[in-house]
Amino acid sequence: MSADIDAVLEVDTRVDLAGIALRNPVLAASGTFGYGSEFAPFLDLRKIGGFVAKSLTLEPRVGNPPPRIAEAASGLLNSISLENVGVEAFIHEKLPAIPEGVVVVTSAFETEIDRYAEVCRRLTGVPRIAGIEINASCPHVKSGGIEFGQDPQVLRQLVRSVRRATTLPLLVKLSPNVTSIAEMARVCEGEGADGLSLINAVQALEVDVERRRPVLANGLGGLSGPAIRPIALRMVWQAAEAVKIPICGIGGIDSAQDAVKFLLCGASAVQVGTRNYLNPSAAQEIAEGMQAWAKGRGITRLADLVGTLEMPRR
Amino acid sequence: MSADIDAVLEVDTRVDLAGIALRNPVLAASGTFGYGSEFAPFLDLRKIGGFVAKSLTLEPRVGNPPPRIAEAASGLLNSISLENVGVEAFIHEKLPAIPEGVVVVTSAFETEIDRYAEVCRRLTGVPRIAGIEINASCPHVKSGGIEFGQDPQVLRQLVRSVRRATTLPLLVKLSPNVTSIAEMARVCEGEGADGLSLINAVQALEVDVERRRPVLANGLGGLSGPAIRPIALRMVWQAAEAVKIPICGIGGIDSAQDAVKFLLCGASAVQVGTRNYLNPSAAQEIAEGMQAWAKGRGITRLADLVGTLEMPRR
Amino acid sequence: MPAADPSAIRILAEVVANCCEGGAHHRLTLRVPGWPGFAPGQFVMLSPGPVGAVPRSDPLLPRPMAVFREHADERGPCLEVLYKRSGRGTHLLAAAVAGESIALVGPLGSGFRAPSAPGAALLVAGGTGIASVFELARTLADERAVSVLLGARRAEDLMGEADFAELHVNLEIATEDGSRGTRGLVTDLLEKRLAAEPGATVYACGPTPMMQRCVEIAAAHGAACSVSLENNMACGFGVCLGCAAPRTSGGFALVCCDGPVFDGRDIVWSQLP
Amino acid sequence: MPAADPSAIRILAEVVANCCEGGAHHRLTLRVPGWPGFAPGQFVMLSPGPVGAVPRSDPLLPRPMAVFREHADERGPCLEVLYKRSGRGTHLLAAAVAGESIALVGPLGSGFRAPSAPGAALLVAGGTGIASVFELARTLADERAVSVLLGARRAEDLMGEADFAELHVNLEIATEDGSRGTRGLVTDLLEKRLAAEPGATVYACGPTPMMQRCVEIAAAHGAACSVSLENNMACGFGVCLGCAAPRTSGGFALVCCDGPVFDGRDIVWSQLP
Ligand SMILES: Cc1cc2nc3c(=O)[nH]c(=O)nc-3n(C[C@H](O)[C@H](O)[C@H](O)COP(=O)(O)OP(=O)(O)OC[C@H]3O[C@@H](n4cnc5c(N)ncnc54)[C@H](O)[C@@H]3O)c2cc1C
Ligand SMILES: Cc1cc2nc3c(=O)[nH]c(=O)nc-3n(C[C@H](O)[C@H](O)[C@H](O)COP(=O)(O)OP(=O)(O)OC[C@H]3O[C@@H](n4cnc5c(N)ncnc54)[C@H](O)[C@@H]3O)c2cc1C
Ligand SMILES: Cc1cc2nc3c(=O)[nH]c(=O)nc-3n(C[C@H](O)[C@H](O)[C@H](O)COP(=O)(O)O)c2cc1C
Ligand SMILES: Cc1cc2nc3c(=O)[nH]c(=O)nc-3n(C[C@H](O)[C@H](O)[C@H](O)COP(=O)(O)O)c2cc1C
Ligand code: FES
Ligand code: FES
Repeated sequence: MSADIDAVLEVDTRVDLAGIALRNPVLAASGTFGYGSEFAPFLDLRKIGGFVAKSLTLEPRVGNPPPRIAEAASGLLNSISLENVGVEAFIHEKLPAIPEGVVVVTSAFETEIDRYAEVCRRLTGVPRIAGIEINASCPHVKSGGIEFGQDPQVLRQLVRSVRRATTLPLLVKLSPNVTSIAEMARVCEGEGADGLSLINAVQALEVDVERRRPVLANGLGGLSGPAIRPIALRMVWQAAEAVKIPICGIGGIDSAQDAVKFLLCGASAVQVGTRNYLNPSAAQEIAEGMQAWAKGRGITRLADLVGTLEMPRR
Repeated sequence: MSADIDAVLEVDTRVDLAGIALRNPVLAASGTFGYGSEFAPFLDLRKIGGFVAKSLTLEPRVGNPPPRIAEAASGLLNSISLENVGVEAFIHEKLPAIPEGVVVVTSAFETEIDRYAEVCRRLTGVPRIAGIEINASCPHVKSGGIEFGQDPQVLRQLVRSVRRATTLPLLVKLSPNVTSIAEMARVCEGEGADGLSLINAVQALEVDVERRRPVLANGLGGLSGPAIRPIALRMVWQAAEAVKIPICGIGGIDSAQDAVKFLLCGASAVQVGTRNYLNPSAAQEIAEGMQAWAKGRGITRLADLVGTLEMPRR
Repeated sequence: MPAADPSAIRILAEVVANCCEGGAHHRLTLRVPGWPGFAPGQFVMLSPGPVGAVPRSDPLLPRPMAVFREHADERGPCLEVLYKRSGRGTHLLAAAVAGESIALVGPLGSGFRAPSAPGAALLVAGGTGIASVFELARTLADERAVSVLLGARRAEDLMGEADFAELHVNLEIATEDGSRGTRGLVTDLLEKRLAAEPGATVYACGPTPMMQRCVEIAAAHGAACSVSLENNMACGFGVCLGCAAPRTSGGFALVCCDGPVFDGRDIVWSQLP
Repeated sequence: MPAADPSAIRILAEVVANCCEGGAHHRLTLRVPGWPGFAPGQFVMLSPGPVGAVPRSDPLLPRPMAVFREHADERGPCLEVLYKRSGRGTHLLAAAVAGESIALVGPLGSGFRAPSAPGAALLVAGGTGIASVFELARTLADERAVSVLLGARRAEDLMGEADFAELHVNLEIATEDGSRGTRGLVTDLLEKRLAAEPGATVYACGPTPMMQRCVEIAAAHGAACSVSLENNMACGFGVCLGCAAPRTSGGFALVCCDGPVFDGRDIVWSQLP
């Protein structure tokens, strides 16, 4: 009997993320998956929903001096910052190396709004690029170093400008270092973003007591990994309450169950970040794990899980 | 020779925190140390800097329904909320049970500004109370549930009001759920707070995938423990850059080295929180450990460590 | 708010032995210098995993474990804990080898009260709750007729059966699949015994539905029923307020220091976590 | 950005043996079905601690470990790692027992290049770096004169000495306290040997100051010097960009996939983390 059900029940894992059709809701997060082909030895890129490439700037950039990473309790601190090959090298060298049939989302990252828009223009119309994610966690030089995603007015201008610059599905990746993620989510929705990705790494500091210096050469860094998962779940839930556009949940996802938690909180899809370093097969294992999890519970469509968390009302 | 130095070198562990003289910089954090005497079997209350009692409201309060705690990666989620014996029972029943010579800081917590002020008035003039810490992480009913410490205008009114209500040393305990901890710190300094305590638990959510409900009966909770330590260090450093009043550092402190990190970032003293549950002798062990750490490095005054982090300038 | 047992200590206890007794069941023996003794039903908080230079922070919280029994060897007092390897904490506990240290806080909680009535004692236990009632069975057996009713899904899930068999008690076992003792629920055994021994006092520790059923059965027979709750805990000594259980009389009891043993009628069973 | 070794695999490797060899030194043997073989100087990323149902998240990152050597038994390929129990990751590694699984990614990195000149090879190693040069010594010894110079603070800090003694190499040892071999620094030994064997190629792996000194000594003698860096790593295969080392030619190299082996002159030693 149960074997019969097994045979009959096929879990529909497909989701639509802001106009991007995904075969399953598991993407790899920007900055944790290189330009994709690095992972070819470890997983089948066609078995995951897709991946977001390392954030691109107009020009190639070298990163911060080392140390750039430090371990924290159940987390990782990084200050990789802007290091990337630049938008042109990505289009001409990295993109062709990615196997056909893989969903590629690009990520844009800059220090000025005009430059963000220009990166988006260059990416628009390039075959194979399924969408653009705007990394709003970059310090805005004109606002004295505060992140683009930390000021609603700056964020509004940024989204307005990049929205005009591209016809591709546009996701805005929000900074968690804010009082109200709901407010930032509404700003993006109001300016025509097709979806939101959250969260980026949480601003943090680790100290070397002997040298009396930050462990990272750059000083502050971003905290990622399981430590931030409960913060990310909270913010995804708050953003999902605030807007109607789809959300891609990110933050400390280690397992299929973690991914399901984000769906329940209102995310249509998820991105696996730090975990890719620890286990380069993780994204595929999580995608397959979600399917098995759903099957084991008689759930026929993963999309049916989205936003079904029963939150007690006060 | 090194034995000689050992004999000669006495580490001066005393610090002044906002006018409260402490024999060493290690306090226990509010809500994690009960009303003090619960810890008598496990440590010598006179060997720690002092403790902050569980936050008090005007009337006694029962807490949220269970589950109220959940484990997270390197962290603890709680929604204990307002549960406490009330200010009068504290003064008449709990305070007398605390041994002489122990520094007792009280904590006030309410849902309206007037009530906060009234709690402060009741505590003022009571012998044995060394100071008041204002817990600003309570949802402000009139602002639609946003925390007092999340809105600079509301925080300003709160600090102004409690400052008028008491002559005791006044610490304001900041919420970490803000875009700019520096702004909140400046608001408190501007309204005459004698010092700041930070951080309180980070707003978070943990999900039970099988029941499709939050793990905590109350829904959202506060994340504490090692997971938040790098976030707390960052915020303490940012606040210390912004204001001149002393800071008490809190967040995931597990060891003497962790405590030293907070001092380097600019905290004059620290509070040990969640760790007290895991090891009820922790506060004393950390205080003694700091002394040993300093001694091993020829540091004669712990206060000399405060704010000596060398932060790279960009 | 009652305080923790004032005799409680915090110590790095040395692992004397930590053996698997088949399946997921383990027996841990700890050497605890200065151990002040304990009352039946009291427990300890154990923090497995590395201590000292390389402390673990995940899983973060200590785990409550009943004191199964105590003894002393030439080097001093030792205590025994029976546990089931289930989640992350108990997996870590199972990895501890002799000679290592485990941080321990205890004894904690208020323990079982001896029956106020003169009749027999009926101890009903299932799952990990079996460990909580052993010392109670041993001490009560000196003074009165004691029946111990153990329940499990299958024979393999029974913990400590051989230890109970050495006591002067009437031992009865029920398994859901009938692989050991009577086929059925342990609460069916209770029903029968209570009918045979009116005036008996009932003690129960195990899964919540089992305890709730015991309370109902006892009430139907006019018998007193004490239960020992197994809530999640962060501290174990009354300060985190995390272990709250709703009281019939309103408000919450703290399982760690108001209990873990309660009169079954004092708990709002439908609202237990 | 060069990619990882395309033959790299990710697998849950079974612990065959994990023995303490005195002090903090351990030898780990892992069974790795599908292991594609490795070049001297390549490494693996190991994630010690529970896997599966109860994964650990602290310490979070895997730890890079040189492949000491490989062999095959009747059940397939195995590899050996020599490591020093120092921090949290290696303490956890030391707790693994035979039969358990450890997540492994590898082989990673670009490894040592054979000398371009025909002369002798001088391998200088200290600390955990000793493990990185064993396979290089073994393979080079087939074709040319090889001297292995091992350094440590004290005799107890020497790792794998007996293994090197079995190779056809000239083995010299220096300890700072003189408790084994010559008293002094291993770089003093290098100085002497290079004077005696001009035209030799130098390979170094160990603490940064030691490697830096080797590069200086080699340069003074006009000899080539390859070094194998031991930076902290998060991924090991070129995607986290965390293992950056400043290049003399500007910008950064990734130690995990541009290296770990570099020409000593290509690294800005003063700016290494
Ligand atoms: C008074 C008392 C006595 C007990 N005696 C015994 C005994 O003698 N033998 C025995 O085997 N068991 C005993 N238990 C039960 C034992 O404590 C649990 O089985 C154990 O905590 C499970 O831990 P784990 O890490 O293996 O499981 P996990 O899977 O880690 O924990 C199970 C679930 O509970 C959550 N959780 C676990 N601990 C906590 C916590 N402290 N706070 C919040 N959430 C938590 C986890 O997050 C997880 O969801 C006793 C419990 C109590 C309260
Ligand atoms: C290519 C290569 C080969 C190596 N081969 C060997 C070998 O064969 N044998 C051997 O014993 N050692 C070897 N090492 C060194 C080994 O990886 C370290 O000794 C080990 O990581 C120490 O781990 P630990 O957890 O014991 O120490 P910890 O104390 O946990 O780590 C030491 C310090 O480094 C930090 N840290 C550790 N790992 C990271 C990381 N990945 N990212 C950021 N910070 C980190 C910790 O936070 C801590 O401050 C090699 C290293 C490299 C790069
Ligand atoms: C080393 C590192 C580099 C990262 N680089 C980027 C980046 O270039 N662009 C971006 O949007 N996010 C970047 N991130 C953030 C991740 O995409 C992700 O939002 C964050 O790490 C939280 O998810 P996690 O906890 O699963 O890692 C980076 C994260 C890490 C750890
Ligand atoms: C269970 C629990 C209850 C708490 N109750 C209070 C409280 O009543 N008042 C308060 O100001 N902070 C309270 N806190 C917050 C702590 O004082 C502290 O700010 C926070 O836990 C971070 O420190 P930690 O990581 O060391 O625990 C509570 C924390 C926990 C875990
Ligand atoms: S477990 Fe902390 S109060 Fe009961
Ligand atoms: S360790 Fe990740 S890029 Fe080198």
